[in-house]
Amino acid sequence: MSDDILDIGGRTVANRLFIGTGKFSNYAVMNQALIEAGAEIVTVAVRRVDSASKTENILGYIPKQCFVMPNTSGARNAEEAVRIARLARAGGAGDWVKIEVIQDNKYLLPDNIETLKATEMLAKEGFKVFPYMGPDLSIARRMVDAGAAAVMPLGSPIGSNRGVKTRELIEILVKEIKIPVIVDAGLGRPSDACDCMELGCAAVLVNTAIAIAEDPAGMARAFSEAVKAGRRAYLSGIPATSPCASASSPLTGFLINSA
Amino acid sequence: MSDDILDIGGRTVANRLFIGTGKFSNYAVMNQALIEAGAEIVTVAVRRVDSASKTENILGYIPKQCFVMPNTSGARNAEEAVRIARLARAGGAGDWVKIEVIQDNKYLLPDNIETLKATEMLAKEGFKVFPYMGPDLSIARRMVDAGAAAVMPLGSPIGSNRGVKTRELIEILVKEIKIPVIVDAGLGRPSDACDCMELGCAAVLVNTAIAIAEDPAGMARAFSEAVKAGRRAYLSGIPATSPCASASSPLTGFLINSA
Amino acid sequence: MSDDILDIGGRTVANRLFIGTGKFSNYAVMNQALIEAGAEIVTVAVRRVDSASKTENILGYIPKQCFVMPNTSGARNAEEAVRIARLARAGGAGDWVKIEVIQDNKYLLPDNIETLKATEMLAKEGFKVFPYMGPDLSIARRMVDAGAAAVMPLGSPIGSNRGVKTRELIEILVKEIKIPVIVDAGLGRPSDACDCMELGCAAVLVNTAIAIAEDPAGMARAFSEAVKAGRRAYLSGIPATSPCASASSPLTGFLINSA
Amino acid sequence: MSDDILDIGGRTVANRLFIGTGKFSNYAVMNQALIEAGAEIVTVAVRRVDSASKTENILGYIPKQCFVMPNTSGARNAEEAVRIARLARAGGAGDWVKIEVIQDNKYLLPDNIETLKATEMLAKEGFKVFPYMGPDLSIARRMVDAGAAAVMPLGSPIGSNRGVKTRELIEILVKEIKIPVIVDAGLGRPSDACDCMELGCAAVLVNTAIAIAEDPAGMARAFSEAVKAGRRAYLSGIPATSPCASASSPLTGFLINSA
Amino acid sequence: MKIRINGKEENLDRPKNLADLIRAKGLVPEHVVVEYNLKIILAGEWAGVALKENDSIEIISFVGGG
Amino acid sequence: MKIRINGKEENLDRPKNLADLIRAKGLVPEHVVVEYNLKIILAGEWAGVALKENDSIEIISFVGGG
Amino acid sequence: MKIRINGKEENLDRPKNLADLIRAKGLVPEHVVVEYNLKIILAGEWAGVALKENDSIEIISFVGGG
Amino acid sequence: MKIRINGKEENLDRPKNLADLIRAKGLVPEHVVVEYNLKIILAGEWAGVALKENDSIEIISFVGGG
Repeated sequence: MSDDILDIGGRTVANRLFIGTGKFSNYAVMNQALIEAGAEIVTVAVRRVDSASKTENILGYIPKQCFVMPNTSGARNAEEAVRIARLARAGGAGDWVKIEVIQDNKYLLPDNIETLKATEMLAKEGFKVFPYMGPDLSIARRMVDAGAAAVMPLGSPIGSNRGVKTRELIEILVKEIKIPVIVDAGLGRPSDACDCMELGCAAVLVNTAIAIAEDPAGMARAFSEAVKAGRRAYLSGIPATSPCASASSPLTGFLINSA
Repeated sequence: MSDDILDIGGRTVANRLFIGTGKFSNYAVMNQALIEAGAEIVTVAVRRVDSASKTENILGYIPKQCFVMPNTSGARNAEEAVRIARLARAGGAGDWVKIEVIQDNKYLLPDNIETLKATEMLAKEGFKVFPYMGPDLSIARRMVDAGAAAVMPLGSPIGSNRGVKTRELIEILVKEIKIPVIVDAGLGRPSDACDCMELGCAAVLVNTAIAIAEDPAGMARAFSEAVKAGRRAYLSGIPATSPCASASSPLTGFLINSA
Repeated sequence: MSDDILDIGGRTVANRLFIGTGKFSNYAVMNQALIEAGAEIVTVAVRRVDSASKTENILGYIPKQCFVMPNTSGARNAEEAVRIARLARAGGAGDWVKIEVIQDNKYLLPDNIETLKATEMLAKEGFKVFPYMGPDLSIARRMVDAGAAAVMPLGSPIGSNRGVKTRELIEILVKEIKIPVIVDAGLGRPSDACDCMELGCAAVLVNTAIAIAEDPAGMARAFSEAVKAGRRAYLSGIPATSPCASASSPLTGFLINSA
Repeated sequence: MSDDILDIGGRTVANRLFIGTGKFSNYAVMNQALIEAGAEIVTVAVRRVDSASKTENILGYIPKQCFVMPNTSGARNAEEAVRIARLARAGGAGDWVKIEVIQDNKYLLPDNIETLKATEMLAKEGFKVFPYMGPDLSIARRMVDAGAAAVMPLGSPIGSNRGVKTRELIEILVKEIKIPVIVDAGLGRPSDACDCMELGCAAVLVNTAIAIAEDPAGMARAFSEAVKAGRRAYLSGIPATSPCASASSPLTGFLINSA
Repeated sequence: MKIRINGKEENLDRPKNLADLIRAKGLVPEHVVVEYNLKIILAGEWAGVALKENDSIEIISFVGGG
Repeated sequence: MKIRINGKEENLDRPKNLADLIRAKGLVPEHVVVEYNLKIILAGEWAGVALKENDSIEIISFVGGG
Repeated sequence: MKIRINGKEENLDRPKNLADLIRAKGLVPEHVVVEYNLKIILAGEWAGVALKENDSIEIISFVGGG
Repeated sequence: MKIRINGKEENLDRPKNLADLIRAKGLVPEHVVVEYNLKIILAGEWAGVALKENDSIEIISFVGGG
């Protein structure tokens, strides 16, 4: 597995755990978590500067080996997403962008149609586009046609830690979609991430479950190990399940007809 | 977590993935899997010698750093289990024994009452007893009283790879039972093992899912990583789930009231 | 509950089990099943006449009290769906239409974007439109704006009998969407249908699980009873779950401090 | 299904929903619920009279057509259970008895060993014994040998409304045990009860989910309908699930090669 | 005369037998079952069972239960 | 006269109009719907629609579907 | 001179151009991106963009996000 | 001399004791455990245990198991 490299968005990535940087209690804690996980891809958001509080620059706390993918959170339609993506690139963030277009404030579910539009527009501008989306096959096919670098279907609502509640649909995406499938949102425990990788997902993106753990650095590393484990299992050929039992010790009659 | 050592049966164990040695295509493959997983505790069975076939000695293929726990598979009642345990110890296997008493050939479900009896008898003889059992709180409490070193509730039928179908009951055991809870049987994928560890189990025992994988050594390592991940997550404080979403990017109005 | 009437598409419906007419071994068996279920709403498809085989007219086997909703199965885009809907109406089918736009032949998953377009076009022509769709909140909101009479999210792939694998997303639709939510596709057992109704769905549509049962009439009635049960439970206020037990018999010390 | 009669404990029972009488806000509400469900078998507990409060007699509120099965709740071992069973019979309750032996106050999980002992003793005294038990095959087999009239495995902890969390084990009991399997405890919604019946259980026992519903009479009827639905589905031959879709409308090329 | 009733010690003088006791407590005989020193006594025999020092009596009835 | 019916080319001489066509095919008028060159024609108007070279006709009916 | 900055109207006299503005707000140029009347202006060009009445300016930076 | 070995009756003349038997069967002493008439006999004592008519012997070893 040492040469199991993910070729994505014009880059090669060894660590298939992408990490979001929101909600950490502070940047030092975040920094530790990213280091502990050996993160290679991290997401950031873009916001208006609040000049009252001279907050520190988050980029200074992201380890050098990490590649930063800005998201377009805050966008409510394709145009806003495009505008945010351009600002982020102007800010030096490179050409990857995670599209987030959300109108729904309760479940933070993505707007697949506006997300698709933004993907089309940004891919044409040369961005490597990673759309966060509802797990829908017909939309995912259009994302491929639009030139997306990957699709990022949700596991469950952002920050809910509810796990992979859309497993059935994600499994179909993995089978049918030829670009990487990256489960994003809702993964609450390392076993959720491991499960996604076993299904054949290319990567997962985790933020809340790490950031709000009691020990974020420990949890980051746990997720990282679980992602490796799930990937390795996928590559090692997971055996089928069976309805009945099948002995792991020989069943031949020990002592059965003995004295 | 480097000092997260499991104190069990008079030994200290760092690797919480116990591995069964049945069903491997041959001993060399098994050996590789045990090495790849960094296994510390491995189970073996005891059987009548078939003098026709001069089979090799399995112990020669178990890495030196492993501690061997024989099981009593083949026993249909407490007396047979005791007899097998004694034979195994005479064979040089040390004082650990996993009790397996099974009459049911279809689901290979354990006989809790005979298993309890065997546990009582063997604990009195100085064995460290690890009873494989149905996930039952009242029996588990009696196992503690009988001097068991751990309880080993099943996740699903042996060799079925169906995962942790008894999760509800195992969670209760973990909360109520003060000796180590080790899920044994049915774990089909590393995410199952990870899930058990996140629940607070002390260890898991896996055999079939590793032995019959396409690449047993890869799968053994995957399980080992997943167990580490799950344990680390447990120690890092897994956050609660919530019914709704909770933004991981700041929700404050980016571009909302802008031009 | 005798006055629990579903007001939908300009009609009032008492039986919230909608039944599809495909896959029955013959029309007489279908007829029996519809009668046994007391069906009020049944779907049919529209197909080219095969003049070689003088097949009977399905409408003659649909009980008089049933209202027929044609679907647009076979359509691969909005335009075809519109064309089929018009043909069906010309054939005397009334103004209800279930939109089905599918390009995917393996999972038969709907194309949400084309389905939305068809819904907009047909609602403008005065149809009562029931779009079969992937369970997506942002699309469902647009369906409401487009004038849909209901939304019909899928439970799992058509004909798979896999049940409600999209439960998390359907629950959100029920909470957020103000028009009726009708789960369509994949319901394999009456308990699946019951579950949907308990969640607050307005109705369910079942076809395969009834048509290919050993006894379709019996299964039709079973689904009908389960839908009633689920609806009644929803109206009766389902109690919350709790992590621990709560005694149903008094716990106060019977015999506890007695002789 | 009109002649689908359950032959159990020397009686014939048409309604396979057994109802517990605890936790209702008052006896009049309970009475309504029993009537609305058409209950035939109801359980009661036995307790010391509190002479201070002249409480009414519960039996006066149980409809005449119901047969009363006392339980032995409050018993902590086999002897107490036997003593309670005898008192109940002396009180005129007939010869059915549900064994409940519980030491665990948090999860109210049964003590399988003491329950088995009580079953043996009471069956010898001519009782029809219905042991509430952990879902364990080896114990269930002994219950059969001991002369139990049925086995009553738990779905989840009493009063938790968590549903059938032991489904895997109950399914095995249904396949392997030749006396009726009645799921008792934890069923929270009619769909849970329906699911049990679809699996082939002979009956279910529900108390808390009905008693603490907003409208207990409505919920009682909902459970009753769901049990009928599940039983009918079981008898009608539930079709298998499939991993892919299977069209319910003909797939033959409508409009595909048309103008 | 000290008698244990339903686990509590009571000091009774008046009731001479089980029938008296049930009456004194205001209970409806058809609704209760009486266990006298671990032996069940049917209602028809209550009048014949004289109470004596240190008797242990359980008086039970049916209540709601699952 | 070549006419496309339900996606297949047919060579027809006899039927002069849609009503003839339906009759010739042995179909029950009440059970079918006819689309003539993408336009739906109701049964009452069939006799008035003369067939001509290269017409495209769809004749459809209801079948079982979910 | 009224200028809209990050959605809020501000009354500014001193800063003559974008470079002045960023300096006046005490911001680190490398940490922010400036959008001037919907057009992104790179830091090197800030000094050349003179502020005028009714300009609309967004000054943004990176923050934590998932 | 009839002896029951691992549940099967065998007719043996040559081996005089357990050590002979193990050798005759070509087994490696370190790899097997011997139960002689339900009593475990350690390898060091095999030579001292003479075989006799109707003895019941189990010879076991470790194999793969879960």
